[in-house]
Amino acid sequence: MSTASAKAMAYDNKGILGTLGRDGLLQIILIANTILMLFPIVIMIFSGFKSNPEIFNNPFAIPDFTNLSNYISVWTQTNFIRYLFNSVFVTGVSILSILVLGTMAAYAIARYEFFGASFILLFFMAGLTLPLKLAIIPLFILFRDLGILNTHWALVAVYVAMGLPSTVFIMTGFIRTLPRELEDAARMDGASELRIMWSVLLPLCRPALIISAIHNLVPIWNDFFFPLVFIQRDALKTLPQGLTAFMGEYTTNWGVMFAGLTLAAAPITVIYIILSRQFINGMTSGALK
Amino acid sequence: QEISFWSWRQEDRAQYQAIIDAFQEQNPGITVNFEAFEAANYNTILSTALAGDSGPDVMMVRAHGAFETVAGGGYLMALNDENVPGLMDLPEPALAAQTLRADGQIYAVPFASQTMLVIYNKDIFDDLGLEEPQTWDDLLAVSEAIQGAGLYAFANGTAEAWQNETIVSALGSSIIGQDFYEDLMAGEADFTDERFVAALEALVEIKDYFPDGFVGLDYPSAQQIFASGMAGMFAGGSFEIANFRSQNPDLNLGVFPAPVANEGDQHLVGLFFDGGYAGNAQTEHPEAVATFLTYLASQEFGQVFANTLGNISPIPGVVFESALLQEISELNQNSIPYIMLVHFRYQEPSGSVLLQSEVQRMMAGESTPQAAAQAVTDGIATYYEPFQN
Amino acid sequence: MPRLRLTGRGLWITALIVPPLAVMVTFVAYPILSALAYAFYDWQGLQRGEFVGFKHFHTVLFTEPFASWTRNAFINNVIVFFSLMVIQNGFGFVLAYALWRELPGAAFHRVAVFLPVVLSTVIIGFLWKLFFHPIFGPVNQIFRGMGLDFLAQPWLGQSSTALGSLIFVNAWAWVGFPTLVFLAGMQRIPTELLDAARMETNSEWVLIRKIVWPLVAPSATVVFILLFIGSFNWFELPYIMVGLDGSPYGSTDVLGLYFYRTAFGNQSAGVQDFGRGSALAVLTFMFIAVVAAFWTIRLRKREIQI
Amino acid sequence: MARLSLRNVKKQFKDTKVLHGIDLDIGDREFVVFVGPSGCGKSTLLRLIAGLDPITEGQFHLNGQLMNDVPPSKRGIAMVFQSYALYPHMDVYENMAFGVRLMGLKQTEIDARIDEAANMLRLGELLKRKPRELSGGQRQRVAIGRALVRKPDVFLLDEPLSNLDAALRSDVRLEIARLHRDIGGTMIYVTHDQVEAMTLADKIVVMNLGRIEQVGSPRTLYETPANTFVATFIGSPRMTLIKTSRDGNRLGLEDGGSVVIEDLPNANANGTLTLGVRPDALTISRDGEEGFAASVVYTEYLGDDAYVYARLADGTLVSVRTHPNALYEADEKIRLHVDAAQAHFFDTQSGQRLVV
Amino acid sequence: MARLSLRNVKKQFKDTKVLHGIDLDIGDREFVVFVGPSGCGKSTLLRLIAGLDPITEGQFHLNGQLMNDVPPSKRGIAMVFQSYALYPHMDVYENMAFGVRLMGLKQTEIDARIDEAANMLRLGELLKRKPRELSGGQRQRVAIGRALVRKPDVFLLDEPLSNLDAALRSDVRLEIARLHRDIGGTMIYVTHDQVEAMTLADKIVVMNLGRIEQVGSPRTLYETPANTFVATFIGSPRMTLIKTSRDGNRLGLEDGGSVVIEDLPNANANGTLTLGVRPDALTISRDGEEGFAASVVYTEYLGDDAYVYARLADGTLVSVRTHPNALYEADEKIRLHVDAAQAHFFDTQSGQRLVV
Ligand SMILES: Nc1ncnc2c1ncn2[C@@H]1O[C@H](COP(=O)(O)OP(=O)(O)OP(=O)(O)O)[C@@H](O)[C@H]1O
Ligand SMILES: Nc1ncnc2c1ncn2[C@@H]1O[C@H](COP(=O)(O)OP(=O)(O)OP(=O)(O)O)[C@@H](O)[C@H]1O
Ligand SMILES: [Mg+2]
Ligand SMILES: [Mg+2]
Repeated sequence: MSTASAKAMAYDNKGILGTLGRDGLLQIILIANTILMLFPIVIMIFSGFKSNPEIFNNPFAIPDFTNLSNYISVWTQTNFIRYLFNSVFVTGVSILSILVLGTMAAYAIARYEFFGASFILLFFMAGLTLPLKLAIIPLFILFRDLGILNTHWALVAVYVAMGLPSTVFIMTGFIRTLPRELEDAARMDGASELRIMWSVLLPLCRPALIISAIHNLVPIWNDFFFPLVFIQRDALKTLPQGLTAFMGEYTTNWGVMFAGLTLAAAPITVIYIILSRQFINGMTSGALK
Repeated sequence: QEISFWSWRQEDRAQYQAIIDAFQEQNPGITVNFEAFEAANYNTILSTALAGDSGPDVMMVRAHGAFETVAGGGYLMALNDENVPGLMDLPEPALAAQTLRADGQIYAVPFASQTMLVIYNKDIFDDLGLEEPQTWDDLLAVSEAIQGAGLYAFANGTAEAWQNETIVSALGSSIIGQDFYEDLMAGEADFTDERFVAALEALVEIKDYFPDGFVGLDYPSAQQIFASGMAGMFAGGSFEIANFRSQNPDLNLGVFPAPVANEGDQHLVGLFFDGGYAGNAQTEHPEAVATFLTYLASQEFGQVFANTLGNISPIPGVVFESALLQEISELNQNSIPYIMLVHFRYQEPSGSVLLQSEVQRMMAGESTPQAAAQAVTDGIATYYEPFQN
Repeated sequence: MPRLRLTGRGLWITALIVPPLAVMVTFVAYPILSALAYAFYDWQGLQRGEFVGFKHFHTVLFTEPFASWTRNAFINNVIVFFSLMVIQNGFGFVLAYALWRELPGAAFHRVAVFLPVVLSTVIIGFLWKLFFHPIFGPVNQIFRGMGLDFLAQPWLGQSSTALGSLIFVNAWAWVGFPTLVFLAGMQRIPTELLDAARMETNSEWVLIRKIVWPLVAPSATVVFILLFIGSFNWFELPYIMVGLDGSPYGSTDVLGLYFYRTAFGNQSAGVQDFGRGSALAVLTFMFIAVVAAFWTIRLRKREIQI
Repeated sequence: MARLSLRNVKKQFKDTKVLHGIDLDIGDREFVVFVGPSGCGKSTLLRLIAGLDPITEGQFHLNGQLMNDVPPSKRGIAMVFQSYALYPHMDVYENMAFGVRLMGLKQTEIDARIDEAANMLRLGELLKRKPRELSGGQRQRVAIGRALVRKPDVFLLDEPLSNLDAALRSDVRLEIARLHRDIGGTMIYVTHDQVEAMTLADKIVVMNLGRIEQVGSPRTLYETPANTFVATFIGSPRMTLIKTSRDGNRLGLEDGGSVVIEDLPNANANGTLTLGVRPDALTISRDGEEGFAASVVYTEYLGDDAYVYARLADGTLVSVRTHPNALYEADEKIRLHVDAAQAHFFDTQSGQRLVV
Repeated sequence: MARLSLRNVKKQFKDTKVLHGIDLDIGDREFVVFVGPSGCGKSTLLRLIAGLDPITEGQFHLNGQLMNDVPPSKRGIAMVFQSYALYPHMDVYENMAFGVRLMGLKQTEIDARIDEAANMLRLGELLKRKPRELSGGQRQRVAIGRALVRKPDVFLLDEPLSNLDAALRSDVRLEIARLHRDIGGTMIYVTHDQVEAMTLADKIVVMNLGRIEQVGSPRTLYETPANTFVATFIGSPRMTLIKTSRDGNRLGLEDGGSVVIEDLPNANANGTLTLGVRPDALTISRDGEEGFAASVVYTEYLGDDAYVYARLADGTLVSVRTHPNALYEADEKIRLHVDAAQAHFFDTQSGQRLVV
């Protein structure tokens, strides 16, 4: 069966919804919701430009955007650039590893009927339900023994472990929807299995890869618990951790805190907005099922 | 020799660095690396690190019950006059706070005592022509006057559980009284005793002078309200002072102990020890650690500590530059311990947890002082034999 | 009949599956299993003591006051789950339905509705904590500004509103997720199917109830299960907004906070008990795993091939 | 009783005009088939009649009542979709009951109707199955059953057989014909498939580019197509159009031979004429000077028949039906003769039929 | 040069046996078509030949070399898939270049080959397009082009036309026939479609339930089907099987008339005989006592032909080809006569053909 594309639906609006009035109601719901969604975020950004009294007395006022003192104090009094770099590095390496490992596992599970494929899938699924925080002490001991405590690799290891289950879940579902004939065609063309994965499968998985990436990007970029425990050297701290520490010294200066929060949120928000098209299309086109 | 030193005092990073610099100058060859962590997660980080045998060489540990978790695992270096000369000169209650009850060994150099009392804004008092209240009635009158002037009498909120315990001690110590404390220790009274209940009743009376919605007011906001001069008083601990000062250096602060119920009763403050500096039993540089700990037990350090960090050092002979600290240290002469922290944080359910949530409930108007006292007593009675009858 | 090609293929599968499995075993299975094993030992501070079997389980389940704390936390989790199920997923469905209509600006609304999902819980928590501030908070300021003073409440400070406020914030932050999943489900409904239904009924309500919802519901399995897991692992949001103690007086206490407090202590509890904490974690995990597995299987069965 | 009448019906989606003014009358109990190339607007027209899309301009009357603004469910029209559009979450019984329940019928009446439809369509065994547990043909029957139980005046069917395989298709085709005879409603049927159109229709509507090219019985369309579009569209293999130059009664191709036909249309007495010949209208001879010269491209053996494809001098590919045993080699030179009785003539410019 | 030989080839998936011992020889440059009902194992056999699935038992030789363990890409075989399986992320050029690049050819050689294929298939304009920007027929051509450039000895095509619409299908069918003539490789072609099988094949392989029923030229299969399965499978409308009781030269139906046929097979001198008649083998008379009695069910008018469907006394539905102008009413009583030359005889029990 063909699926209803959003476009085609558009022509049916009036028919299905009947009166314009009902569309109007839905439109109002949407607008109200969007305001509710964006308002707090706008306030957060605004507050970064304000001093405490301004925040408390005029929380909604448009600030003086030239007043960058809060941002400047975040910038100058922390290793912001360093933290940012660390975060980018840790997140980047983690996401990359998650995607590579996740695709490998998903491909094996989805394509080969080997013994225990579904058992292995279940094993990955179990990881979804487990709070890894619980295992902080054994993890710590493990990393100590591996000699990667106080390095970014400890974080990468945890993040990869955290991200794999959902990635395998998403990717397995997606790969199962891809026609096998494509791989057969490549096999006939003389491509090796590795080649098939690289040249045929990966490009096709792009929507699912993007979804998995964003899906993991958010918690990994935002995490501050694991770095707290595994990273003690200031030069290795990640952005949320570095900023949380910094905010510990400014507990009562909301302006500075919001400047920090805004700066911490900015990279991922910008990435989301840039990729939102592909991400939302990917999600709604059934790459996630 | 490099040793690491962990602390939960992120806000004191600069001061500690200065202290460490001074120490390194005196002891060339020893490098101390200071790391500070968010206080709320310090426990988790330290426990994990110690359990993973990767703890720091020197660390701040909490006192009393929380101290025992760390010390009980055998992770800390036992301290005595030999490895830390001068340790035994510290006052007995301070050392007791860092002693593991199981083996009677001291495991940390205590660094500060904290006093629970009322801090007030002198300027507001002066403007309104108010005096430090002596009795509970005085306090009500003063509060009324401040509120009448359009300010908050107290800045306190009770949204965070632990704030509820602080107000009991800061406002109620004199009502609770030395007698009750002694009876309690002797096992002859429990918290349903009317002297303790009276203190809770007093709190119910005074909550009308807390800000609107104080049940939803968190600690930093409460501090802020006081620091910004919107409130006349703050029931809290001596540890607040540094914070107030840094938020508003112009603030003119005064302190007074908890008011008494009847004129002539003894004024008391609540007292406890904050924590100590401990060495790691498994450190690779025990001598360096001992050297550093010795320094942290020295009067020289105590003096710097008191002056730059604005804390009350228990080290004998320390004099306080700040008149306010000097005043507090004098108030400490008449004190009862901050009871729950000092005596009932060794087992679950801890007295603090019970008291905090019961007072929070009471302050929200959903429970009575009697019921609160009863619940606290019952909770502690699950493991504390003197209450079990 | 062993064949060269088969072994070659076997090798290839092995090469694919082993590295990810190794990661999972090393960094998930092994640490979690060791952590779960803690529940069966006594602890002297941070040092593992002797094996005590199910003692800790007994304590958290049957010894007062721990039992009532456990019960209280569990009930709060249940409340959180059901409220989010209704509010978050229910509103998500409405939003998805509205977005499905492709009204003008839908593309923008779609991006907006998902935006909070990408923000960290830390940011969201801080943000809304400020918003709910009893004195300066914009929420109360708005109410006061509208003359609705009685609505200006210390939202996070009273037992009657605290949990509800947290649930609201959670729904605010996450509603985009069910919305998009539902939207995907709706877009997957063939146009002809809707046309067929429109030939038989003129009522929008019948259409939603009898056609759209039943067809979207199966694709919501993921949403339901993830919400379930998320609700019973709830930690970060309450931790940031109301602290580790489930303030006020346990009305926002949930298993996640309770576990963390027990295992790692907090400033007031003093005592850290990995044994009892791990017992709580084991129970939580078992509960989640059993229910989630059972539920997944049941819902999957209902799944409909369109 | 159901008479449909469309008057100057137009449809426009945003900027694209899809139907340019359709006038059509459909009588009671008629079986009307819409055919036409893909994208010509067949489905669109059907959807306008169903009420699924609004009519941009013009009127649609059903039994004399203006239907333009009546919602689909109130028109007394049922529709069977190409993909069947069965509700996947309901079993066969519920699929059929859904519509009649909404009509507010009593349970006994509902059961009676479903029973009747199930008997007629041999669905009795399947009532408790879900659509995914049915074969293509069974799904098709359920889709028809769902329309039946509503006892509509008009049935619309949009390419209902296109998802079935060839064998099944001819079975279901027969079944639809029988059904129309038995229940006697008005049926409007859209298809791509010639055979379906020819065998089922009382009346075929040939559409092209949003316009109606011709309306008529299968035989009318086959024997007297109104223009070259209809001529080539109906019949398989399709009619060959040969552009000839006319000289009296002789129609010739440059360097390609010629044929003499006694009765030629008067129009274009001298000049050009497009000759239309179906595979049956041609005969082959291996020698002689009469007839069009052609060279064999290819022979298709089909058992009962064979078709010879041959190329004329001007490059036109002609198909000729021959006896299956006749063998022609590729590149063999042959002569093609036209059976005048079966020849069609069209104006070369306008493509309109020229009457003799 | 490509000769394929399969010897007792079996295939088993887990517990299901799909092919039960296939023996087949295919000569160089032959065009072989596999037909058979859905699920009979056509695709499976093709995949075994391609090497995409391993052979469970038996041998497959290509030009005398055992291929069982040779990987697909080393067999010199190219395959065109039903869904085309074009790489959606590569443009037409890259789709075609992918395989030859992997063969390690030089860029100039690659370009030359793609040029050649593109010319042959008229793809020149489309080289920079992505598959999703192509029509069905164009995609089909690219899929063939991708196979072509590898210059394989053997082409395998699995239902290559089934995704195209009817009109396009007959065009592409002609194109494939031409291609086979031009490039001259061995082609193995799987289809459901009779017309494709009959028109394209040098040799048709009829499969059923994992076994080969008959191998032969289209004419052989049509004129001398080995058994009732092949007889009814080949030819459209299908051959009618009439179970008659035999009395000397007379074949009769109980209460249903009879026919006399001079030359009957010797087997079953007395007893039963299954008579097979295609629509062409029957003629209709409106009265008389000879012939099978039948009653008309329905007439299908198809323009050049008409088919009369009639029911015999035993309920068998018979189709008869008649002149398009002949008109028979439903329920009219008629008599059916058999053209002995076109009749087929089968053993009623075994279904095997009986030779006269
Ligand atoms: N919702 C729509 N918006 C814009 N154009 C449309 C829409 N629906 C159909 N069209 C256009 O209208 C024309 C007619 O479409 P329609 O579906 O009626 O064709 P059809 O004759 O049914 O074709 P087919 O035989 O392929 O089903 C097409 O060109 C199509 O692109
Ligand atoms: N991977 C497999 N595992 C199990 N059974 C299979 C597998 N592939 C095919 N089969 C079974 O083998 C039989 C033959 O399948 P095959 O695809 O060869 O049929 P086919 O003749 O090509 O049918 P169609 O004409 O429908 O394409 C079918 O019954 C099918 O269910
Ligand atoms: Mg259509
Ligand atoms: Mg097949």
